[in-house]
Amino acid sequence: MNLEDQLTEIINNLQFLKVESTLMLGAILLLVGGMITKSGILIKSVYAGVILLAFYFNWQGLAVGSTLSESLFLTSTSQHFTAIFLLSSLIILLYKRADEHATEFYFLILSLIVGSLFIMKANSFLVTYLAVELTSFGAYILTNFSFKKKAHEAGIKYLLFGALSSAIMLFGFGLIYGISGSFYLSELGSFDLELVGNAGILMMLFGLFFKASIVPLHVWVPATYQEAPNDATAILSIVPKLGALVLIQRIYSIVQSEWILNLCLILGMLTILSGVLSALRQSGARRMISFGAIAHSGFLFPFALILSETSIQAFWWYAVAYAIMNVAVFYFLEEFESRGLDRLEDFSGLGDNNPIMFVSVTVLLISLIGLPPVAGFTAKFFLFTTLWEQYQSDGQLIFIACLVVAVFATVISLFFYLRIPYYLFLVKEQTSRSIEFSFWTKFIATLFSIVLLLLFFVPQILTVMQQLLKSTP
Amino acid sequence: MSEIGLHMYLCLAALLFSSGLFVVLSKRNAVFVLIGIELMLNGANLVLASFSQIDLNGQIFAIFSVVLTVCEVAIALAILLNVYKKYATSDLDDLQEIGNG
Amino acid sequence: MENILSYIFLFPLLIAAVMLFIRSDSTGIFKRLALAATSVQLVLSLFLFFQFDKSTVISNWADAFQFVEKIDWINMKLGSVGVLNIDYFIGVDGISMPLIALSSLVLLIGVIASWNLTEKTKGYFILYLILSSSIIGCFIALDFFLFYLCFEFMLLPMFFLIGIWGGKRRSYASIKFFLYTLVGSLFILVVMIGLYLSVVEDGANTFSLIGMMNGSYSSDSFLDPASGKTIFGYSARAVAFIFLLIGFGIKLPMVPVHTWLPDAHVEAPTAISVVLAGLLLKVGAFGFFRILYGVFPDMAVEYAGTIAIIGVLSILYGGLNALAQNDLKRMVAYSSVSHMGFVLVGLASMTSEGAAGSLFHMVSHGLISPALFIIAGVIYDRTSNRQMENFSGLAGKMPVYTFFTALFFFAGLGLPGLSGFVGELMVLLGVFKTTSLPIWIGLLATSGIAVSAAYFLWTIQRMFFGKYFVREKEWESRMIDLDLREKLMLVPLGLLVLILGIYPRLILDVSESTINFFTQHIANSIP
Amino acid sequence: MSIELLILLVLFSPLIGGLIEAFVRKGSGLIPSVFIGLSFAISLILLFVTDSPEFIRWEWLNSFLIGIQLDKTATILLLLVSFISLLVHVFSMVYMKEDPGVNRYFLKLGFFTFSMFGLILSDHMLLLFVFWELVGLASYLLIGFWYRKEGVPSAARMAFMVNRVADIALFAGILLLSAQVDSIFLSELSGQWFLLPSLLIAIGAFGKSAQFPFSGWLTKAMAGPTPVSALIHAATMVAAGVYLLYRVSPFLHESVMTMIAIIGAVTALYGGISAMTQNDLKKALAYSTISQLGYMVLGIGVGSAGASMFHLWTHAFFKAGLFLAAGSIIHYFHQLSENGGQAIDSQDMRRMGGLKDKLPVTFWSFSICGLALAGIPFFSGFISKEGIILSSLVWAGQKGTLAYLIPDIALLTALLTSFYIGRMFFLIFLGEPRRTIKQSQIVYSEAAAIRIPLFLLAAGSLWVFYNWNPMAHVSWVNTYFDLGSVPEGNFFSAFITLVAIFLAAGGIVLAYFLFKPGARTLRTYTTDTRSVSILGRNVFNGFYLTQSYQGLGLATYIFSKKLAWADKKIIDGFIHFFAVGTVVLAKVVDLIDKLIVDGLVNLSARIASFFGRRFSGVHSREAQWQLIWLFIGFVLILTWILFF
Amino acid sequence: MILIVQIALFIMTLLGVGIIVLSKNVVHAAYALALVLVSLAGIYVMLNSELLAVVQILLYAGGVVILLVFGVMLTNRLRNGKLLTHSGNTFVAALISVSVFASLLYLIDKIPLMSLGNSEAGNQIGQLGVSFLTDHLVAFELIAFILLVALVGASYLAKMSSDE
Repeated sequence: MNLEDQLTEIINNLQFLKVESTLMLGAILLLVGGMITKSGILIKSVYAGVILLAFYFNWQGLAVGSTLSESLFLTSTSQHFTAIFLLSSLIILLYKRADEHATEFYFLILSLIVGSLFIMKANSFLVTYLAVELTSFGAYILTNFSFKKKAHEAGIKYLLFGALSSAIMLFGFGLIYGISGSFYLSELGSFDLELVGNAGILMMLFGLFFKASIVPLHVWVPATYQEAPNDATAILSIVPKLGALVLIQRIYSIVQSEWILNLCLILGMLTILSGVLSALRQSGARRMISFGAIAHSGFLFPFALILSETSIQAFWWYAVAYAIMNVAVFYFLEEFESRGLDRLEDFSGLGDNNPIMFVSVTVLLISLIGLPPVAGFTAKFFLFTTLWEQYQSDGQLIFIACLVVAVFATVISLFFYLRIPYYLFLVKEQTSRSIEFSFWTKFIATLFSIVLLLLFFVPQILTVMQQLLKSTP
Repeated sequence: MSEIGLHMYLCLAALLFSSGLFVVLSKRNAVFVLIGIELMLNGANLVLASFSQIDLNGQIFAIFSVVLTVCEVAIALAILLNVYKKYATSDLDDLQEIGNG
Repeated sequence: MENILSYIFLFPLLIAAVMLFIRSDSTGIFKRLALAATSVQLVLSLFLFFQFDKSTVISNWADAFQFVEKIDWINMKLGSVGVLNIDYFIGVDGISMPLIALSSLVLLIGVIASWNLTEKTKGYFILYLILSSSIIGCFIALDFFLFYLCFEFMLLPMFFLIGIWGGKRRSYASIKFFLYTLVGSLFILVVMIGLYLSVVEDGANTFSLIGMMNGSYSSDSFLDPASGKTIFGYSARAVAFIFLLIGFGIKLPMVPVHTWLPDAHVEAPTAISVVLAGLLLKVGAFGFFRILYGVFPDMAVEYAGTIAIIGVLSILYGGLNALAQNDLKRMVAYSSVSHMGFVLVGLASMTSEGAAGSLFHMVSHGLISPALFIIAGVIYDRTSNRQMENFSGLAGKMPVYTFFTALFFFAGLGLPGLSGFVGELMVLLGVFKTTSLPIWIGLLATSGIAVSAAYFLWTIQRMFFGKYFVREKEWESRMIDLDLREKLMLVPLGLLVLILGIYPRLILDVSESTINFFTQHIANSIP
Repeated sequence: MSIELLILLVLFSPLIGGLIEAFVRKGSGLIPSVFIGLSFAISLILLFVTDSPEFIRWEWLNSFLIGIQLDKTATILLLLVSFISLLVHVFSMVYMKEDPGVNRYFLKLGFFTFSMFGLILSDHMLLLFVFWELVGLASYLLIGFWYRKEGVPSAARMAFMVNRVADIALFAGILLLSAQVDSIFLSELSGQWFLLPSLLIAIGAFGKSAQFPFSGWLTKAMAGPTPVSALIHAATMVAAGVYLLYRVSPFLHESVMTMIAIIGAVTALYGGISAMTQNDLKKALAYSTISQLGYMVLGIGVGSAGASMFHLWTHAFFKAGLFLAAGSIIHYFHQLSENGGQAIDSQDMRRMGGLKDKLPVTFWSFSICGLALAGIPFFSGFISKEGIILSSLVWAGQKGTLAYLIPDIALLTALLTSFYIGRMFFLIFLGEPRRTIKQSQIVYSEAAAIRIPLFLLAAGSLWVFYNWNPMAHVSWVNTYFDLGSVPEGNFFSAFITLVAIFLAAGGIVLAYFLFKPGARTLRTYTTDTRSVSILGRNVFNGFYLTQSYQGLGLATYIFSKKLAWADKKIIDGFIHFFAVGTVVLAKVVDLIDKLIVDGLVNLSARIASFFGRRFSGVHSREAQWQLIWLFIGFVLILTWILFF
Repeated sequence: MILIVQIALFIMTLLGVGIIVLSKNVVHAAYALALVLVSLAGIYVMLNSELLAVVQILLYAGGVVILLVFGVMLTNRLRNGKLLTHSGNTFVAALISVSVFASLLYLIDKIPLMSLGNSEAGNQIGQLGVSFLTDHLVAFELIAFILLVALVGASYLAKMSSDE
């Protein structure tokens, strides 16, 4: 193939980068805009516009397969998850955000999303690595964005972990590349990887585990989630994590070796357990939720390793539910923290004070536990179904073990998630405080809980959404 | 053949990687830890470069990775500057404020 | 009246939704609304009870259900499972019908019991009405998912009702309650998914309980009896059965997973104890009927001995524990453990007498134990104390109270002429009649009746007979006899206990054909 | 009027009467008495109109029939119960007049009568059990009637509990039987039953009839009002066990029958001995009742159920008479103490004496009933008791040498019986009052409601109503009990009759010598409580001519004392121990519950928190330690991949 | 000749690494890192990766080391006139490092032998250039964006720290 043809083809294929290009150009636009104006509303509307446009492009364009000289590999899954990313990044506009850092903040959020989109779609090792790093850079910087003392501590620790894991990942890429001579994920299946290749894959997966906060690369999560600004945390807990999981899913679908399955499921179980067990002992609300988020990574993990159709759909469903829950939970935390409610004890006896708000919180937490009648339950239900079905079809006990651990963890998660409602409603207030919320806040809170309830009662909404994404014009 | 074979390069890479790791794990100073990470990244780069005999992709990867490393160090130092401002130290041991309670 | 079942089910929810929009400082309105809601529920379910066709011939589980409503609820394509099909599928048969009637009565009484509540009435009654709906929902659900939903959804309102309005150690009790029952329901959830993946109806996997009970498994599926699949070397069906046994056993409660019950009862406010003892335990027992025995008859046959032994153990253990208690409410709570043991024993006998007896005993206990908790509540309302040693000779001071106490105590100890006797009698008839259980099980179960007599009589002697005495001076002025509200609760319960004791066919006729089919269904599964 | 309606009328009218008394028109017992009278009248009619058994059956549970029947036996027993109940009602109208709870009392009494009728009329064994329990409940309620009094509640509970334990056996027996035989209608019983159900049913009967070792409750039951004791604990309820045994005796397992005979004999002897030293009037009568019930059970055991039922009948009359007489005496002392303003123990026989003149009707009726009890010819007790003794002899003849113990015990008990009733008689009525009360201020005469029942019962204890021949051992009443015949008399039987008469008379004479007015025994009787030493003084100062008698008497006396003690300590004690033991067990179980079952839960929580702590080490604040953890994980996984 | 150069480069690298590992002075370590980086650039040349070598010297040795030294200066107080740091967990760290090293060696041992230096010297730079804009266009685009992000982020953070 001569150069000219190659270039023509690339130009033709550039349309598959529409979403990412929009976001990148939008980010630059935002930066430029930030130089002109300091108006927060303007910045936010530019940001919203960019996201909406990207959403439109995402809805519009679909190609399946590798493109752009095999740099990217597009699947319908990645398209669906793109929608989740875009939507959740739109929702964080609801959070309170001072105009001060708005330009840089939203710029970095966009970069983070771009990075994650590339993670999902990457095919060449290089793009994978770059995408992971891009996501990480955005995340490192965003962690500092509350400009508090502890935020920087969290930031530097996060960065060191990240750099380390990327070093491991890079080494892994080197090994795979060396042993197979291949430079593309999609070709992994066509080689006998042998020991070295497998070690390389393991090291590569480590980098992804870091993004997906899987044991033992989850240690950065609590500090980071605790200290980053809430809107950034919401995005951090959703976007890179899901992106990495989607990529793991694709890698596993290509390689499909037994040891990856076993390793990942065991790590998944450990993740769940370490998340819930550590959360038990936390006294700060956000720290507790962070550990809960780790556990949720563990819950999400099996989906990436089960390739049945059920799993793929359930993965999407769980991801949507998870995204909504996390956006909501950090929204609430933001509202509470701005009123000085950081630690669990601070919530004592506030339940009567503001029933709408706190009942919504309770609904949300129930959803995080995974009890009916909220979306979290349906998500867990799909998880259990997937595991059962997989066990039924191939009879590997590890799926049952996973199921047992998931069930067990659900019980434990009851203990810590329920502590917030426990303090809210069951513990009597010592001094009378009055916490006020604006109508708008209450409205959003109610909206969140209604959505969670709705998803339980009409779960097909999400499949319909999927269908809509598929039936592109 | 009188030249040093591929394996020796790879061994050097492994050595760089592991000693970088040692530095990361044992030195208290954040800058020192960064240096350790640089060593590790260089080890990985060396692997890529060694394998670039197959095609150019290895070298390209390594070049990109060098660029990324620079970015990373820049960000790290920016953060470190902030940390130093707040904590008046760059020892990781002294950064222990985040935790339960 | 076509959708009468839905009205019964959803009306309280509707009222709860209405309450949401009422300002919380208008306290009086909530209890009145709740009263109205539960009254309507009661009227409708009585109507249903008398409309129920007792004479249907059942040859298939689908025939057993009346007033069936089926609406597509969730219908989503889910990968290789095919279409995830969850229906709003409800109906009543002879087993659930008496329980529905019982539920609406007890729920109404629960509202009356909480009439004097002043603290946070809005939240209380909203939660209460949600609870009512979920309880009814459990009894009428024909879709396992719907059942599970209602089953699980009883927990949260209960958690808050105990935790917010309960006694001193309420948080401990509520968390213990929640933890135990959540563990139980997760066991059920796992089995539910397994069943869903194994049972097909019209070519698609289904949650329909009818399909599950009829045993239309897809061939070589996991829980198909013919497939003989195993988990860790045990038959998959046996594992599923044990899971369900634990799940529903916790709710029932059976020894040794009963310890949540005394704590929850003691700390719960009176009305909640009433509902808890009267209905929630019945939901557990209903699970045995509908799911353990309905869906896994073969395993039920295999594990009959185990269940019977657990039942006998519950009877004696609960009874002996009750004897040791000084707290009136705790005593009653343990007596519940003891009584629910009879339900297990009756089911294990697998005869129509035993099964009908279990059902009857559930209804009867559903009338007696609420009354006993109301009785404990009466003394607690007046003195904030329930320790038996603090009272003596109340008979002279509060004769009407004493009369009702004695009535329900004697009903509890199985005095003939009152409903408690009939249930125990039928259970024991079944146990002695069946060939699958050894005689000593029957003898031990019978001796449980003596234990129950011991603790009830001792309590009467300690609290009501002898010289009048109360521990604190200030209680003296408050020791007045029952007021109208309390009588309003106890009189209907007392009358029903008497009526059912004399004319048990009021219940038995309704359930007869279903129970007969039920036992036949189990018998058919014996290879 | 159809017979069914009449039956229902008999059955329910006491209950209706009681309900009216309690809730509608609160009087002092007139209405319930009228209603009982109605029952009595109808029973009388039924006695004459019923030729063949009448059945009423209905479906109680699904496809589970129960029913009532009215056969000859039922009619005659209905008559008996309604008659005694009527008299007790009338008596109570005076006895209970001043009690504030009188309305409640009549309701309970009516309820009891209703239940007792039901028990007699039940055809189905389960229905019988139902009424059996209701009768027990009524007994419980009536014993506990004065619930404020010390000891009364626990007495009521003990009575009920002992009964309950036996009832459980009966219940289990019935259920077991229902699974083993075709029908458990009393009228349709057939075949020979297996050992276990037979045994269980017999135990149930023993409980209600206060047989050894269940006898303890009956003495406790004396805590109730005395008319109640007359009706329930002497005449009717306690006989229910005998009645049940009568109904089922043809079908019981053979060895169970032998056991019944033995238990009956033991009980008879035990009751007789214990009764000899009682100081409490009602206690003595209670032991006497136990002894007599022993006779009846013995009779059933030896196969002459008819004779037992006849003894039941006569016993109902004379024992009810004795109790009502006791009630009259107690009532008298109550009046005295209320008017005299001093509290006195109204039941201690040692402090009585000389009541012959104060209470003439009581005196006469007590004498007649007492003689009937003692088994003196010309009184009903003689006829019925003779039937049982003779039957037991015949039975022993068939069984073999060792079996002669049974009739021997029966005869010995006859001696004891006449001794203790004689003692009571002498202590109560003869001599001078051994109590200093200003009696002169009070004018007391027995009310009509007291006199008439006493008179009727005393009359019913005369021989003429049963057989013109005072030396006979059967009567027309026997024809109503066609299960188990009474053997014909012969020379041997006449000899035995003579022996029995001699024993009975001897007992009274013995009692006379010991307790005649002015006897040395009595002088110190009231003050000295150390009764053994009193007897010792008797030995040396009194009747040394009959040293051997005295020695025997002393031994018997001491033994009886010991037995009474044993009764109190061992049998009661056993029950007590049993109860305490159960409570202890319950506490231990409770402890286990707290420690182990709950402990497990707490333990798992602790384990969880332990692991939680360990895991939080991973999240230590030292970044490098976290890294170390991370790499330990990395190395482990890598090693796993590399080497496995 | 080549061998001697190679050995020299190896020795220099090892020397640098040794200094870094053993030194307590951060500044010394930074200089030693420069040494390592430069030697590595030489090694890259040996491996026929000239462009990489250039980039290594320009960016790494020139950029990173200077950044690090500045970093050291800006963020460390002088202790006795020297920038000393102490180390901890040495034993555990050494254990882990050695085991990682051992595992890697084990892995390397498994890699099949390949001969070096047979690549065509030709127009490597040109090929690289074409490949940047064709095969690795996306990566190229991405790295540009990453540079922007890093620039904006780092400068903003630095600015914030100096603002206060």
